[in-house]
Amino acid sequence: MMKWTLFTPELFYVAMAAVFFVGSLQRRVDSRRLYRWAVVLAGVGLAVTVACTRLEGFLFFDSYKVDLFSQFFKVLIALGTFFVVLVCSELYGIDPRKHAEFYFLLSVCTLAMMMLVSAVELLTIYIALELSSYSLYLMVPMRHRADAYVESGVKYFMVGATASAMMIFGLSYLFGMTHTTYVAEIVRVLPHLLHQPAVLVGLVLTLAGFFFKQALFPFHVWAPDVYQGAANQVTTYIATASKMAAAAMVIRFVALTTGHSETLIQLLMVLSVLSMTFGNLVAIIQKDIKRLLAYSSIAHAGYMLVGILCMTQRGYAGAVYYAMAYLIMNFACFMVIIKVADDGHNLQIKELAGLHKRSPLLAMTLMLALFGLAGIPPTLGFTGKFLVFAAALEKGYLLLVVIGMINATISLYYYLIVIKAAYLLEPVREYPPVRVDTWTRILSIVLVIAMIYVGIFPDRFVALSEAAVAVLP
Amino acid sequence: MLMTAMEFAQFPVLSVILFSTILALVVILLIPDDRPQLVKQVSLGFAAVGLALCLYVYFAYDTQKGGLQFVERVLWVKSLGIYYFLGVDGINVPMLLLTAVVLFTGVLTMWELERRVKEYFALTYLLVAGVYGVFMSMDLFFIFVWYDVSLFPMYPLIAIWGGTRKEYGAMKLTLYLLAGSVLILPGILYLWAVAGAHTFDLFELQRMGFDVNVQRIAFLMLYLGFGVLAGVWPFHTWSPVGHVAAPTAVSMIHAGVLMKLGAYGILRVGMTLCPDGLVYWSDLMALLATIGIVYGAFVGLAQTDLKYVIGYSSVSHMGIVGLGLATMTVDGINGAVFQMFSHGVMTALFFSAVGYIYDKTHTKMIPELGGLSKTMPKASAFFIIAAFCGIGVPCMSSFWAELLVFISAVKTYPIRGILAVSGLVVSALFMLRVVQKTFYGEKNPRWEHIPDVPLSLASPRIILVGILVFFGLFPRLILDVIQSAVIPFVNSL
Amino acid sequence: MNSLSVYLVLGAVLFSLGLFGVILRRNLIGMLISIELMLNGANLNFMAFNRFLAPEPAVGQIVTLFVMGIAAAEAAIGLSIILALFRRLHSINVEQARRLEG
Amino acid sequence: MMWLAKDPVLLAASACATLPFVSMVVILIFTRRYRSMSAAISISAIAACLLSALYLLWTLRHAPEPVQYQWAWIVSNDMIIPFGFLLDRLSLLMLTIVAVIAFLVQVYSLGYMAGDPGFSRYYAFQSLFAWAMMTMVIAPGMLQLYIFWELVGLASYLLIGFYYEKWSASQAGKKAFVMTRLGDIGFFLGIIAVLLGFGDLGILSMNEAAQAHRIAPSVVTLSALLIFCGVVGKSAQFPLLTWLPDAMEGPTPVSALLHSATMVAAGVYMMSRIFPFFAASPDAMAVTLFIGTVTMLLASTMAMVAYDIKQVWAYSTISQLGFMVMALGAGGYFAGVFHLTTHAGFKALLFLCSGIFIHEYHTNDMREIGRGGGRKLIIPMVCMTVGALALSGIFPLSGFFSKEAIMGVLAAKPNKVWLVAGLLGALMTAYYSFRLIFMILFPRQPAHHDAAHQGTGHDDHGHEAGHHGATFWAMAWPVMILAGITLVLGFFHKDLEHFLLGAGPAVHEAEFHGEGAGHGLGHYVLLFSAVSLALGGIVWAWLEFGRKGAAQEGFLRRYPKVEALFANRWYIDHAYRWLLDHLVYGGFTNLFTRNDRRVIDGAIDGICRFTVGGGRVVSFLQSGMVQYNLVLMVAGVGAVILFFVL
Repeated sequence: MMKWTLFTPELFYVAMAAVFFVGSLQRRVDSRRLYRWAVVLAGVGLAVTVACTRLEGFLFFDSYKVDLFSQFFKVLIALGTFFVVLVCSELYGIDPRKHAEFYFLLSVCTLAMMMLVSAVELLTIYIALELSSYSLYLMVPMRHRADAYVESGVKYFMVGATASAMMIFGLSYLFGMTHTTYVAEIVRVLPHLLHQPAVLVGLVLTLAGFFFKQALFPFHVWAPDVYQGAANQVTTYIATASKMAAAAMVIRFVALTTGHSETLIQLLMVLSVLSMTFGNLVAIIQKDIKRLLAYSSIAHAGYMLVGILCMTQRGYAGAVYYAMAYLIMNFACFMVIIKVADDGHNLQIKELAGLHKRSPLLAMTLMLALFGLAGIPPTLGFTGKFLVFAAALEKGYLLLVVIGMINATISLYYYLIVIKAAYLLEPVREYPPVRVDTWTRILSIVLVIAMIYVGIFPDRFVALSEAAVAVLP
Repeated sequence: MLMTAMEFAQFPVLSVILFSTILALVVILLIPDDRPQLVKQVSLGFAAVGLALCLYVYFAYDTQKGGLQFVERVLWVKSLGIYYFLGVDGINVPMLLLTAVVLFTGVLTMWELERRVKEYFALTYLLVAGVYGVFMSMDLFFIFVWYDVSLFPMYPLIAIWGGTRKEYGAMKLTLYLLAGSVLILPGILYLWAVAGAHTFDLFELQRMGFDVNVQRIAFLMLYLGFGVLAGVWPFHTWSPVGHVAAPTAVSMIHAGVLMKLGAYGILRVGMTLCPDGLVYWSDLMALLATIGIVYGAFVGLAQTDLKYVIGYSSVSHMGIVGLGLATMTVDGINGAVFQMFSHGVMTALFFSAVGYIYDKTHTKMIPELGGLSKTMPKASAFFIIAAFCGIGVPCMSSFWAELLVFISAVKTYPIRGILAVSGLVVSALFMLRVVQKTFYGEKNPRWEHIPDVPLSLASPRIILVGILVFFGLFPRLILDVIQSAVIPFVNSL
Repeated sequence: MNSLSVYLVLGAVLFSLGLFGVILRRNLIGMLISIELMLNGANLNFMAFNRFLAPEPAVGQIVTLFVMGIAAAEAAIGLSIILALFRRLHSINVEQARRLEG
Repeated sequence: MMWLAKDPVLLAASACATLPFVSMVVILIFTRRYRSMSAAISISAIAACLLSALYLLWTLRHAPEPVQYQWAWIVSNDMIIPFGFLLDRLSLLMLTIVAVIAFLVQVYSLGYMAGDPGFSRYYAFQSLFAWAMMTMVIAPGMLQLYIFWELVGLASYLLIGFYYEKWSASQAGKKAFVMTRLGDIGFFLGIIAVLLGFGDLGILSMNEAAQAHRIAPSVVTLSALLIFCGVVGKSAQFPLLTWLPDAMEGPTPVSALLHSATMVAAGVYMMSRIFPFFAASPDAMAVTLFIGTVTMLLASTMAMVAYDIKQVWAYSTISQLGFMVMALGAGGYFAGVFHLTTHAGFKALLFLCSGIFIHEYHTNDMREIGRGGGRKLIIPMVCMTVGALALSGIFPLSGFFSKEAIMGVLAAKPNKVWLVAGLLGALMTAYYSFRLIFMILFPRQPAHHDAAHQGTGHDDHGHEAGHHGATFWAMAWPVMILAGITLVLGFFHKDLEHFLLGAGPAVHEAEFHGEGAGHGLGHYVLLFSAVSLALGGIVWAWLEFGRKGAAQEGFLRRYPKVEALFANRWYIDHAYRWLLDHLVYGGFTNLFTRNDRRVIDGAIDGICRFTVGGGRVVSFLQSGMVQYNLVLMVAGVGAVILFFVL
């Protein structure tokens, strides 16, 4: 059974899920122990995933494609999961009795997203998508002592369910028109059918499902409430790991269309511009950091799309690099948030006041991460933007790039507001000094170094992402 | 531009200069918080090293041979064709010297800083690293990277240690300047893409040459983008606000060096890559520059805040730089580069003189001051000398620059040139007005107690004055270096 | 009367009814049901396409089966979430849940 | 430095061009505290310059060709700006004048400035001036001349504003600098015009090229007129003449050195320096002549009503400069230069004498001085009278000869208007100078005068004049020397003429006419009329101010309007003030400042506000009601579908 090795990472996460399922059956388990287990398992999972990077092949009647692209993203997802687990040491956001379930859902969701990355068949995609969404649906309302945010869970569910219903309906049309559920097949015949309204509707509805996952305007509606409403760790997970999956899916799907359809490109352009502008504009007026980051994530989805819509190798590579950069920077921000709001409440911007005294290291991490998100060199965020814009200009989308840059400037404004809070404002009331344990210290130092190093020496990573997208048709 | 074995073999002095600042940054960050004095000494040491190295480069630069020297070139990002490519020619050698001098004097000027010393000097070094990087790099990607690196430390520097309306000023300045890069980055990438998307090497791109229309678009973008930082007329309003808000040494570095980055960018990137675009837009450039010269002087007449006055004088003087560039003649560009240098030194002197006065009197408002010459003759003397330099008194380095620029300007754009020349009267009027209202007149009892600037604090200002007068008396020492690069540059236009 | 279009129209109608329901109903349960309707519209399409067009007869049915299963899970999850909400707000009216905005 | 030693001429020249600068630097940096040392340094420097100037004059007196040294100061592409020395007769003469008077004045200042807190600073600035002036005088090219011309202006600014705690002083300094700068703009543009039109700024080449008509006449006229603007500014010609009276705010020695003898004469010097160039353009000459005449007359009228002793001499300086410009404009190269020479002597003399009075009586008002008993100070009184006689052109004093030369040139003009103007000027000159002399000699106590003040006046005079201390003699010696010069200088005018014209710059033919007229019968008529007019002026002054029972009220008292007009400098200053307020401050500055705040900055801030507001508006899309969000989403889908269909 050589082929099953292709499936090793997923299998591992199944096992991990199983472990925590068992754990959740115990009457009362020590959350510290759970945490240690989780860290170990997630770490091993990351190792396993990395080990399987070079595998290639098809599974399940070719509905499941394992290649460098998918494995690369699986590594990113595993990394994200590992990060999230690392910052779960004080999981006050979640009722202590539900910790096991939380980890269980986390593993399931990771598994689902890994499958999503590899799925190349409509049904598989759909199932993987639903599986990941459901675990998220469940994780979001898990939040402990949060009457204010209880509604976010149901909102997320309603919107998500509607989106997935639309998607499956669209899929039905695609299936009907193309007589197949294999994406490759569909894409092969699609260009000839594009004139048929049914196909159009189907296609658009399907895309809607993907964009929903990636929180592109106007399918972003769930993002702000969920980011704000979910427990900090959950938000972190949604903002990092699940973003990776969405990005991978969109890239793969768009790559399959192999750049024939100009209209598709125009559509993507419009969407990316709208997302950037909307996200940045609304983010300006936010007070709650998590909500602010939600809007900024909408904007970043737009930037990522700029790379994707070039439909060139360089564009995809840029998008992949951007995704990786986004994972690291965004996680750095959330780590700081989690550590500062150690009782798991929602952090307001003004609560960061005087952070540079309370914990210089965290403050610096935050500043670098935010500058990275704003796309200021020499952080890796800048390199990401540079790559996608370069790709766009190679296709001659000058205006698009200018708009992107303007948006970057706008975004700088609200990032600077946060930095200002961390570095300039004197706290209105005395906040306790932030407790930063050794692990966090190490983690943030690692993150800082990563952000700078990858930003200054991008060559290897660019090459890596290019290799990853090389396997795309 | 491929490096010969000899060049490769030699000591990579440019990288050393560049990374000594980074090293300084790291070292400073490692010093414990309770040792501010040590921080100052360390940063002064690094500044001195940088100054020595820059002096070495300046004098080791072979004007006879000309061209690019001290070249270091390493492939950085293969797939995009980014090179780590350092080198100096006659245009940026003086700029490096300027940067080193201003940094050195700036560190000395902030010797009495108490608040958050460590962070201050660390950020300063980050800023300076960016400046060095821009001046040395011959690769568009790195030019842009260093450009941004040099910009964003301004935000904390102003917002933390600043003065009047510091947060407003900081935010305004940072966004304003980074808005400039909104046009720069697309411009650079545009050229890169048009050139076949395989190299950011300035000179390879130059050798490729671009279509006229491409050049027109790209040059406009680059000109406006860099122009924001160069204080080109309609985009100059950050300059007074920012300078007023910024602490002394930051104003020194910013007005003295950072504003030059803009002009340098126009010259190095815009004009080098888009000569035809330059030809197409030069009329506009000359017009804006002339407006800037006259306008800055007139607005300066109405200011009541010393730093506002200097800010507007900078607008006026950078207008001279722009005018020189717009003439596209050897004399004009010589003058422009020379003016960059001397204006840098001059403004640094201005701000450090004002800085001392502000530290002692805690006011920059001209009406409240007055009669300072009685209480602090030395401190006032520095400002007055700077003012003379600003007026364009001969045997001060800026006089030569203005002479060259105006001659070629009148030659190329008679009307605008004459207007610009007559701007000199107004600038004389407003400089002397400030000098008179601030330093002359009856002794002001409010400032009786203030001690005159002690030698230790005067030293940076003395250095600056010395440079101004030295290059004013022996202009060839710098002009020959400059034109060793400018003449071939103009011939290549 | 026995043509593909009829079923498609029916499916479309189901779908749109569901959509309108989701948008118009203020009652969470009602919204949930409407979503189920949408899914069923999709199912109907799959079956119809499968019946009339598809080369090999199995796919559509399989998809439908999967969707039904998923729909069931969805309903369960949805109900549980709504229940959680109800515990706190003592209401299943979506208008009660509009705190987070902007 | 060997080459220096090898060539004593060069050594001397470079001594003039460096020593004072060195002394300035040394004083400013090292010896600000040690007053006497500063003075010693400065005076020894200027003395050295004087010696080398005399040496140069002596060695090169027979040199057929001007000696020229040049080094490239800056080289920009094909433009070379040289630094060097041009030693021909004119420059040597001027160099000597400057050195002599500067030396005397610096010695004089030992007394005058004694005990002043800014003693060292004063000598530093004096050195700066000496350096700039002398280097300007021996400049071989127009650009070097312009550069040091500006530096001279700087020195003048610093010295006028020397008592900077006096507001009026700093005001006057600013005024002087800005007004001369106004003229210098023209000068600069003129130089550029030459550069563009001819390409060489060497004085000699310019002159001979202009003479040989190798420059387009239009270029010559244009550039000559522009350069003349510089003269107007520096030599306080109409309409830029009002800064000079204000410049009297400076210490009296400064007024003597800069604002009468040398600096203000720099304009005239520069003009005679490139005289052939001017001469090549009749139009320019005509303008010059006109301006000179107007200036001369205006200034004389102003002098007739002033009571401030220094003001009177200032106005007279302006009018004498007007005479010189007239002479040059009329083509009288030698006449102009000669009058420049003599005037330097006697005007310095006059100022220094007045300086002694002011120093003794602490007032500038001639009536006060008179009541104080000015006549009891014999030496200055006598010397001043000598100076006044020279000024009004009485035989056998130096002024007589130079004025005659000028009259001769004017007489040679076909249009006699100029001559008439000149004679009128001579009359007024005599009148106002002796008005001053008599007012001091024969003081009158006005009916309404508080005895107390008068008493004190007497006291401090007696007390002052009682002991003639070192300070007094330090001031007295230079005065007497100058008086001596004034007495004898006139008799050398033939030698001087040969010296200058023997091998000077090419001589304009008008010169010959002038001289031709100088030897006929007409010459004697002219001579007689001029002298008689001067005497008439003196008599007139005697009648009004001198004789017993004279009201000491000028006839102008009877025409208050006219007097007000003269006293207010023909309202020229008011015009400038108006322009400054309404055009510069009220107009451009105000406009631009508003534009800066409102339009430009307003636009920027507006954009920012708009952006934030936009965020607020857009955020309504994200409503709390989940179903509205769904609507948005569905609408998005619909839009996308439309997008595809269309």
